[in-house]
Amino acid sequence: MGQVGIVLISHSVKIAEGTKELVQQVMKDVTVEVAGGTDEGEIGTSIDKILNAITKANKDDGVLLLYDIGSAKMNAEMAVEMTEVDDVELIEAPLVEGAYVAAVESGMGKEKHEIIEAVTQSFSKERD
Amino acid sequence: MGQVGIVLISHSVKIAEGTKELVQQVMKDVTVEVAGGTDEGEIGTSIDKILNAITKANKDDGVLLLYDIGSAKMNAEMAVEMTEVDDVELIEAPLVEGAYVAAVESGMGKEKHEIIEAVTQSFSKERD
Amino acid sequence: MKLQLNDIRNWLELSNQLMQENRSYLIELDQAIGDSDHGINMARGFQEVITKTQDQNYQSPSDLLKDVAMTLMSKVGGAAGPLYGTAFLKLSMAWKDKNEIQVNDIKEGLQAGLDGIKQRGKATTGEKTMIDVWDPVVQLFKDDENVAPSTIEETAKRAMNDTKELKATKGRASYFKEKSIGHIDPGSASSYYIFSALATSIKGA
Amino acid sequence: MKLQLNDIRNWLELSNQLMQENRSYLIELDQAIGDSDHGINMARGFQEVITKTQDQNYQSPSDLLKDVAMTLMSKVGGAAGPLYGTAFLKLSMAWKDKNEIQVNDIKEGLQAGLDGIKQRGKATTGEKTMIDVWDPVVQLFKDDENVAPSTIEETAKRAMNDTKELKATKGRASYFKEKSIGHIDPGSASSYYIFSALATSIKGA
Ligand SMILES: Nc1ncnc2c1ncn2[C@@H]1O[C@H](COP(=O)(O)OP(=O)(O)O)[C@@H](O)[C@H]1O
Ligand SMILES: Nc1ncnc2c1ncn2[C@@H]1O[C@H](COP(=O)(O)OP(=O)(O)O)[C@@H](O)[C@H]1O
Ligand SMILES: [Mg+2]
Ligand SMILES: [Mg+2]
Ligand SMILES: [Mg+2]
Ligand SMILES: [Mg+2]
Repeated sequence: MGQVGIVLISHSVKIAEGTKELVQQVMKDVTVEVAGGTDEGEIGTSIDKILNAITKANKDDGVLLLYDIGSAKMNAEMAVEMTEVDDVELIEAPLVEGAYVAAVESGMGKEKHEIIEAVTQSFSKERD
Repeated sequence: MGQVGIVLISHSVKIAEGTKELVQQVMKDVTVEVAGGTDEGEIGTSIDKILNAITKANKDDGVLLLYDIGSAKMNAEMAVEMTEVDDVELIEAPLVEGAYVAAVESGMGKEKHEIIEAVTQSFSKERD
Repeated sequence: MKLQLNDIRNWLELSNQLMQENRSYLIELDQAIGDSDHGINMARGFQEVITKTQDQNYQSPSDLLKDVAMTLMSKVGGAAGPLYGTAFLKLSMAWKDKNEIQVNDIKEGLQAGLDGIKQRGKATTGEKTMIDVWDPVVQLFKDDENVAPSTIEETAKRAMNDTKELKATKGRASYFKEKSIGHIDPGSASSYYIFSALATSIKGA
Repeated sequence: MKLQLNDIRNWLELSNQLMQENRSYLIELDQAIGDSDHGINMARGFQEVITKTQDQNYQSPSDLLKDVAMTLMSKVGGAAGPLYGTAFLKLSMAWKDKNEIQVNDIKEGLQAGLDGIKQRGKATTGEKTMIDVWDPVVQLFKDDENVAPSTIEETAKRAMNDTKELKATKGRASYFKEKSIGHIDPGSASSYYIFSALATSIKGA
């Protein structure tokens, strides 16, 4: 169960960790790794942290990356190109809310493309 | 500058605090208050924390509430009905990403309805 | 039959007892389709209700229930907090200035509570929430104000069990979509305990 | 004119000097329309470039620049990290297996760097980013490969100043919309320093 790994990329260590806690409360067995803040733990993103998180999140059924604002995306894309893990993909969705949906889907044993579809769908419609 | 106060309601203390740090780095003078976690600091929301944050965020030009998932919204709505601060409104937007836009707008001295419009607009269109 | 202040206190105490006894069971239910905290939330919330109200003097059931509502709101946390808080607040408002609660008042009070939950949760019947227990219980009183306590208990219990077959479309369980089917809704279970306690205190009144 | 390994080292050292000297100024620029870290990012990143490369033996400018790219990517942080990282990586690739960099190589290398930035940032000219400095400099080499170093410096400087009038539509500054007008883009300023340093090292080559 929950073989698609999830990486949370945030400018903030706290946002990444808090989001992990939030989703792990519901989905204990899903692999969720964090890449929050710069190497120094300050506000920003770190390609090395992202690459490490991808490696750790890889359980052979693919890895999904969620990111917060701005440059997090560029670093995430960079990491996708550089990592040796294949089958890594970015999801375009709000970090916290998207991670929640992704984790539930992964926990239900869904495949990567199904998870992407479910997450993307959740945020194309109005939030209720 | 930045008289519309912002309240960040999250199930997680860390998400709320991290988001505050993220936006305050850019907008130092905007009032941003957090209501993260339960009274015990666990995952959940607390109406008392929300009510306190609204009171502290009120600088007489209105207060905007952003929330993360599920029941946070119910508690936020409850708080809007119960608070003595008038001119409090919920924004329907992703917490982290929405807070960033809201803070920049508030920092530019925009009025509450303008901020709501800007935030809402940012998330009706695709993220690039 | 009429309920007085001490019957309402009795209702609350029995409810609290059931929440404490079934804490683990509610956690288990919420683990399957939620975040595993419903038992913690309800046990904490009702314990606080008793602690807060037991040594207070109240003028009427309505006064007591207002404190109950505020306590549930701020102490339960999660979705159940604002939902039960709203329900008890509506009950308190429906029974305002009444010292003796007649069967007709129960009917109207529970109807107001149900409406409050629906409004707060933006939900309706069949979405696999506590509404699916409140709704048939209210219907029971509408059909026959003098319904037997045992029937209230049985109806609530059956309604709780029936949530098993439903697909959740509100609350955290809705994220599980089809996979939410086959599990009892935690909030429906806690609502069953509340109505079971109510039935017992009606019987004793 | 041709650039050899030590001229490239010279370019990097001059760039680093300018980043250190203008650290506060870059912070100030980023404070107005960003998150105040561009000076910190660039000063840290280029310092690391020097630390990392100074005692290493490289076969060619391309080898050196590959390390520069990786260091900038991982040490600059923020948007400028992947952007400058990509630019220097493209430069390294364009100059692969060349020990002497001719004017034509400079032109092609900078063009590749510019294309890399545009691709990485999904941005184009006129969006108030570093592209607005890279673009006219590349154009200069295209118009006349043997452009005078002073002209490179002047063009980059003018281009940097011209970003003042632009409205940002990419990066953090874009959140400020109209209010981004009237401020020099921080990344354009750091790009100006890089080209200014390049001009100096071309002159000395
Ligand atoms: N929108 C809603 N409308 C009505 N009832 C709801 C709604 N959302 C959740 N519930 C009820 O609340 C229960 C969950 O309560 P709880 O576990 O305390 O909250 P949370 O899901 O925030 O952890 C559900 O089992 C359901 O009965
Ligand atoms: N999408 C983009 N395309 C090209 N350049 C960009 C883009 N986004 C930002 N920039 C450049 O990066 C600079 C900001 O760098 P920096 O402050 O280090 O990053 P951050 O904005 O993440 O804090 C901007 O001034 C701009 O020149
Ligand atoms: Mg729960
Ligand atoms: Mg909960
Ligand atoms: Mg910056
Ligand atoms: Mg930054």
